[in-house]
Amino acid sequence: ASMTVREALNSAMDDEMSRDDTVVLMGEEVAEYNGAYKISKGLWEKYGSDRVIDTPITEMGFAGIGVGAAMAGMRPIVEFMTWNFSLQAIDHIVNSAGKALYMSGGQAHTPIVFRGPNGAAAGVGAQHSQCFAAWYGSVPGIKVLAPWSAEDARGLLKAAIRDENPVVFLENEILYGESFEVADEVLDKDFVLPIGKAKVEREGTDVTITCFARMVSVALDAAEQLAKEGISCEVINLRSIRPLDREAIFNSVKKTNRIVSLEEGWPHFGVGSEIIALVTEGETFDFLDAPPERITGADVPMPYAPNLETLAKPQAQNVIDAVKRTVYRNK
Amino acid sequence: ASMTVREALNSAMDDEMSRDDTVVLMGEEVAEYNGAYKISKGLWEKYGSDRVIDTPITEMGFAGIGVGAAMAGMRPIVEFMTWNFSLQAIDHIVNSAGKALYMSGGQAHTPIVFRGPNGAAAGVGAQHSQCFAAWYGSVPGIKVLAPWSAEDARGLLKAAIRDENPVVFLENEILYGESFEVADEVLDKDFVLPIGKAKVEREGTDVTITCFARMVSVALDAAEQLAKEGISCEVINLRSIRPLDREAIFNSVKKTNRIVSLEEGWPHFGVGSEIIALVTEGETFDFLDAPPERITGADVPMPYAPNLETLAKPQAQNVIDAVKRTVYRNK
Amino acid sequence: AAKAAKFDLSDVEVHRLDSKPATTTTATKEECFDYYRTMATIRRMEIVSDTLYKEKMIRGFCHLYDGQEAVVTGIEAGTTRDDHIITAYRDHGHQIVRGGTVEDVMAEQFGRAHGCSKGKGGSMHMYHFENRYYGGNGIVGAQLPIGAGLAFAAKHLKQNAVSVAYYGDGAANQGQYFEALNMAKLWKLPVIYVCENNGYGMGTSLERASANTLYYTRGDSVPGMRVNGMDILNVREATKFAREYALENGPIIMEMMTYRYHGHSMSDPGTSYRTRDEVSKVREERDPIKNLQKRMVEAGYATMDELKAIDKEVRADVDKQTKAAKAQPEPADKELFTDIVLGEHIPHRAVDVKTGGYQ
Amino acid sequence: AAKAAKFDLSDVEVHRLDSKPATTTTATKEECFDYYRTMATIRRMEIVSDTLYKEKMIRGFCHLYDGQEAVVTGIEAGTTRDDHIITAYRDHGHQIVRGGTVEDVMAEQFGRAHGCSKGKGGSMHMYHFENRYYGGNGIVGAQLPIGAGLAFAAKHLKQNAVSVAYYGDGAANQGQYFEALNMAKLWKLPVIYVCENNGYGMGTSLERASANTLYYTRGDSVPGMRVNGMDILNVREATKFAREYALENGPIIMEMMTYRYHGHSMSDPGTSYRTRDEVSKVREERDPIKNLQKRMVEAGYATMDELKAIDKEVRADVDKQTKAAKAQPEPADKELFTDIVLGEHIPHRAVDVKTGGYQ
Ligand SMILES: Cc1ncc(C[n+]2csc(CCOP(=O)(O)OP(=O)(O)O)c2C)c(N)n1
Ligand SMILES: Cc1ncc(C[n+]2csc(CCOP(=O)(O)OP(=O)(O)O)c2C)c(N)n1
Ligand SMILES: [Mg+2]
Ligand SMILES: [Mg+2]
Repeated sequence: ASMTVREALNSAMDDEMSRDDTVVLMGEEVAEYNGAYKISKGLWEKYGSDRVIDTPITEMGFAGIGVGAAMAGMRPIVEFMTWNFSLQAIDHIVNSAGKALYMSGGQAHTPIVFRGPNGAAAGVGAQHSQCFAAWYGSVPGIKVLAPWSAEDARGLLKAAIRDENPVVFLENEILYGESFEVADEVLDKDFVLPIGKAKVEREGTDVTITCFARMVSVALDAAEQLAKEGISCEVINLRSIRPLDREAIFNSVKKTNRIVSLEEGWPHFGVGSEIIALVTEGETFDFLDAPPERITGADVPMPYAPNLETLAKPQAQNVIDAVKRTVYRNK
Repeated sequence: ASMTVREALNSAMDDEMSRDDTVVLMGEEVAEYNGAYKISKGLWEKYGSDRVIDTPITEMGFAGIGVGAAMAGMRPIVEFMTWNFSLQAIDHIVNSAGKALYMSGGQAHTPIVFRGPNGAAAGVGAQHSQCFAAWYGSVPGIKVLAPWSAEDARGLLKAAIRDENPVVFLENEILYGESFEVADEVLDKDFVLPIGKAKVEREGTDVTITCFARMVSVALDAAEQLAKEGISCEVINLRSIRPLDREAIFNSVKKTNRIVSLEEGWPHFGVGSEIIALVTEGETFDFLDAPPERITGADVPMPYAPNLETLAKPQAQNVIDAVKRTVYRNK
Repeated sequence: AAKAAKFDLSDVEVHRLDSKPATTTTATKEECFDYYRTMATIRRMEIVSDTLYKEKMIRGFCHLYDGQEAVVTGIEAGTTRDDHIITAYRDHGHQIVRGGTVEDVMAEQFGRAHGCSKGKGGSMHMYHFENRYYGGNGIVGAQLPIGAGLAFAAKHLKQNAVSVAYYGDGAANQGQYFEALNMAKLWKLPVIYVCENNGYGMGTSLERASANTLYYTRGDSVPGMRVNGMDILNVREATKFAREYALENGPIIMEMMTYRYHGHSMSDPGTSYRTRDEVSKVREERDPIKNLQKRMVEAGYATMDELKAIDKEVRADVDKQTKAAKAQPEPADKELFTDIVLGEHIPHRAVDVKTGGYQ
Repeated sequence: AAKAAKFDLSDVEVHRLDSKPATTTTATKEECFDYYRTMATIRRMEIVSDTLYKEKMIRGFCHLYDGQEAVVTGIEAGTTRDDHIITAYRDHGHQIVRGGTVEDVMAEQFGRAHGCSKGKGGSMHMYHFENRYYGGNGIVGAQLPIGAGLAFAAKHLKQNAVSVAYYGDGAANQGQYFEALNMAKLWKLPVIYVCENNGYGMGTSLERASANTLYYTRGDSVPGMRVNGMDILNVREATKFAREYALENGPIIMEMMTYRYHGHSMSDPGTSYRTRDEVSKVREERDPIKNLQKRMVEAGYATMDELKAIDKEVRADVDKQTKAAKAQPEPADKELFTDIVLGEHIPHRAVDVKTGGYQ
């Protein structure tokens, strides 16, 4: 079957809400308006105002309410209209939800999902384009997922809702409307993906490309073009930022001996920094035939002008260039 | 002369307030109480309630007020009682201050310093021990400084107050009471340190240790012990997290061919991740005779129990172990 | 001096105030024509923006101001250019009243080099620092403490100026607003908080988002007034009153009863949560431009034909400036790396550092 | 049933409420002894904590509750264990009234394995999840939306329970509190917000931090009352009233007029911003334990000698439990890596991954 990411997310919430009464969805415009990006379409009609709840524009407040509700027995899904607005609520995600289990010595059970679009959309400028993967990924006590395909979106969101811990779920606005072929099992009411496992989207032998969210499309595009030149790329869709699937990355690097990390967020202290550190600090260091590379968003606030915006975001050509440098380098 | 970090910070603010009327200090307990950690001691008496201002416990609000005041011609210093509370204000630091110059096409002039103790103190538990170096360091549009010694504290804070941009100034509570010898020039009213330059605190030939804030003490301690075993460490005090002094790191690595990164914050997507990525992605890759290593805070919320807390924070012995592994490895 | 006609004003509801704005005012013909031209320009500019958004000349988020023109125009008339202003993302009108041109606004929306933010900001981030307009802020509520900070500076620097901080009915629930109000009151900061109550925060009508929808009463110890925001003269008079009050006593709230004709942003048709009837009724009965027309005709300042002639001029002017904006070049590629920090340049990393380096 | 004496209560000031708590109440001898023992235990425990902090057995931040004992004790008496409670870092008393032992509290402060948070939380982070006590929160104000969330769950799960969310006069200015109040009111969440007004937020007296210091009036549309927080029976009665109100109508504020005898935390001598006289005057005239003693003696429930005997028992008990706490082992080293996530274990990285690995 074919399914958009939007449908995948919508059906994931629908499934879990019908399976478990304690699952509720709250956020700005999620109910009567069907969601700013229509991810919650139909859910308010189906589950009513007690379970699909429009909030005022008060992220700090409703994130905290979600955390309290989770502690007292609910499984809330809190939608941020975009993750940029989570900066008003970040204290609750990190300090109230993320650290509570530890500092209560194992008591504070906080099953909550924070979700919404992350990173750059198109033409929305500096305050609406930030990627939060690395920030949330650095915090022990939360899990951080970043789906790319419809399968990812559906399987990971269902897993996140069922998880007993706070989960940060980073979607991508540009992907919402994209269609993916999905296997029948993906449609199963109990289909869930394991949290913490990456997926090899394309097998290859010459170089490993790690990426997540929309950048998987860019990597696959680059890999396709490179294949025509006889370069075989292994594209790893990370899916989970915390825990990060180190094994998958290491295994691939041991095979290809080369790695390019690709992400849309800012370069410094980013996902690519961590991946490069991981593959160079351990045994994979000796497997590397070329310096690892990273392609990232430019180190600038996102500009509005289309020409600048294009320059600020990784393009397939950037990946192609990096792969070629890596592959053609003599040991 | 000898000077504590507390005196260094206090005198830096005093100098700049007497030099420039538009410098004001605001934050919780900074005035009548002389600061929760007495960093602002005497300033309220000297400059009065118009310039040294006790705020309510409303970080989001007063950080925003600081940003507005800066845009309209002031040079505010905003104290967070600790950086942990900056999570309530982070949107103003990142979105209101950090991105404003860019998205206004160069108009929004925002000279403001956010300062306070960062990272772990002793026995203060999970919600009061987070290190924010990597997070703020990832944001283009702000500068991030992390002093260690009294010289650093004085020279960098004065530079930060004079800087035309938002500066995040990460102090360390445990260092406040420590005394350092300072050269006479440090006491000069116009002593400032350049932002973006690291300092080699100890020269060495066998291995480079990069570190910042309190970890410089730990690195120097380890270096001292290692020297007795004939291992010569070069200890680099980063001082500035953004911009990061890549040249200093690269030059040292080209000389020592080995690097250990040391930080107190969480490991993933941290300062060490970035440093390792930097030295392995570029030409220094070929200079490395051993995998780069990083010693970091454990990937856990900070525990309260003393035995666990010790295990959660890097100790000199951890640095010694890492250095030895690095040095004794055959190429 | 020019002869100035007298105009009756509608009643202002007040909260924790002993006095009120006057119930009548005078305005000269010149003033009225000036107001009229400004409002007509904003209206036309927004309609052209709508069209060009649909033609994909404008991208991303775009929030139009038509319906609310009397608010910024009246407030500008009641303040001075020494006063500081700040608003959220629905910011085109503010740019115009603060001395920006239609070309500046349109070029910014097209992402052109000479837009009011060099094309880097876009629709939501217009600034005019020279004339003390601090944007154009995309994070709901963030402008409210910043606005108090502008007042902090005005007070400290003894500018005899106030700060005007605009926000929506949706933003009115933001916690940081209450934090800012508390500090502004404690420190007597000369700030006027202007709630542009247009009935909706995106798709949510106010009573679904606010337990108390009398926004002018929500400042705790801070006084407030509720003003007909569809009448420029009402707005102007209330503003003058508020300005005096703020300079002397500190913060004050002005709730402006207004309406937006367009959807929340260009991606919102604006028809699912309100009826077409509701919109046309406001257009019919409360339109701020029609209101001013009526006042001008009644005062004998203008005939409808004269006003229509102005409309035509405005139309031509907006078209001309839009054309000029289109003709502007894109920002140079190197602009990607400028305006990140002030002062000594710091190199910033490109997408591919091996080819792009640190710029 | 036991004979219950009648007690007069002091007046409660109300805001936006049509009715008030009763002006008298009854309490049995047993109840009074129970309250007395609880308050005496908390008092003694805090004094022992003070000593042990100075001996460095307790580290970091430590905020003592002596002076405020009547608040938690009265609220516990006016609610049930079905009700949820949450507070900030001044949390020792809350742990005791919610069924924690002195040993639990002391062991937690010593960082011992069987402390109420396994030694991982410390003084600020005590929890008793089983009895619906959700901590022990270190970030000023954060517990207030969380408290509304507890009420959200109580309502959704039809528990016929309320949530009680405690906060200080300093926390009362936090924006997220206003956000939570607004949503609680919109959604009729059964939450009682309890402002423990002890006159200071750290070193700042309330009028320097709050433009309006009548905290019970600051909920906008949410009603409130101001209660003598130094009298357990006043507190209990007001709580019963508030509980009924909240279950039926949604949020309500109870401002408790109280006082802290110690400095803000152990690092604050508490003498620079208030006089010793001020403290001793409260001890003399308003002390909650003395108040209950007086009531018990007047009702003929006890003689001062009997009460002093209880004090002695409590003292011995606190000492004994403190000793037991000291005797507890440290947490095992492997505890560093437990309780980070629930469910399937995820390995977390050690300081030195090469020797410590991922645990
Ligand atoms: C913190 C934050 N949350 C959410 C949004 C998304 N958002 C943008 S405008 C808006 C509605 C605001 O309504 P109102 O304050 O009434 O202003 P209006 O658009 O009516 O002028 C929302 C939810 C945002 N930009 N910032
Ligand atoms: C967000 C935040 N800011 C600052 C602090 C530091 N701090 C801890 S307690 C406190 C004073 C709180 O006073 P109040 O709310 O009156 O409670 P009390 O201590 O009197 O019980 C401050 C400033 C904090 N923990 N969290
Ligand atoms: Mg609105
Ligand atoms: Mg207090």
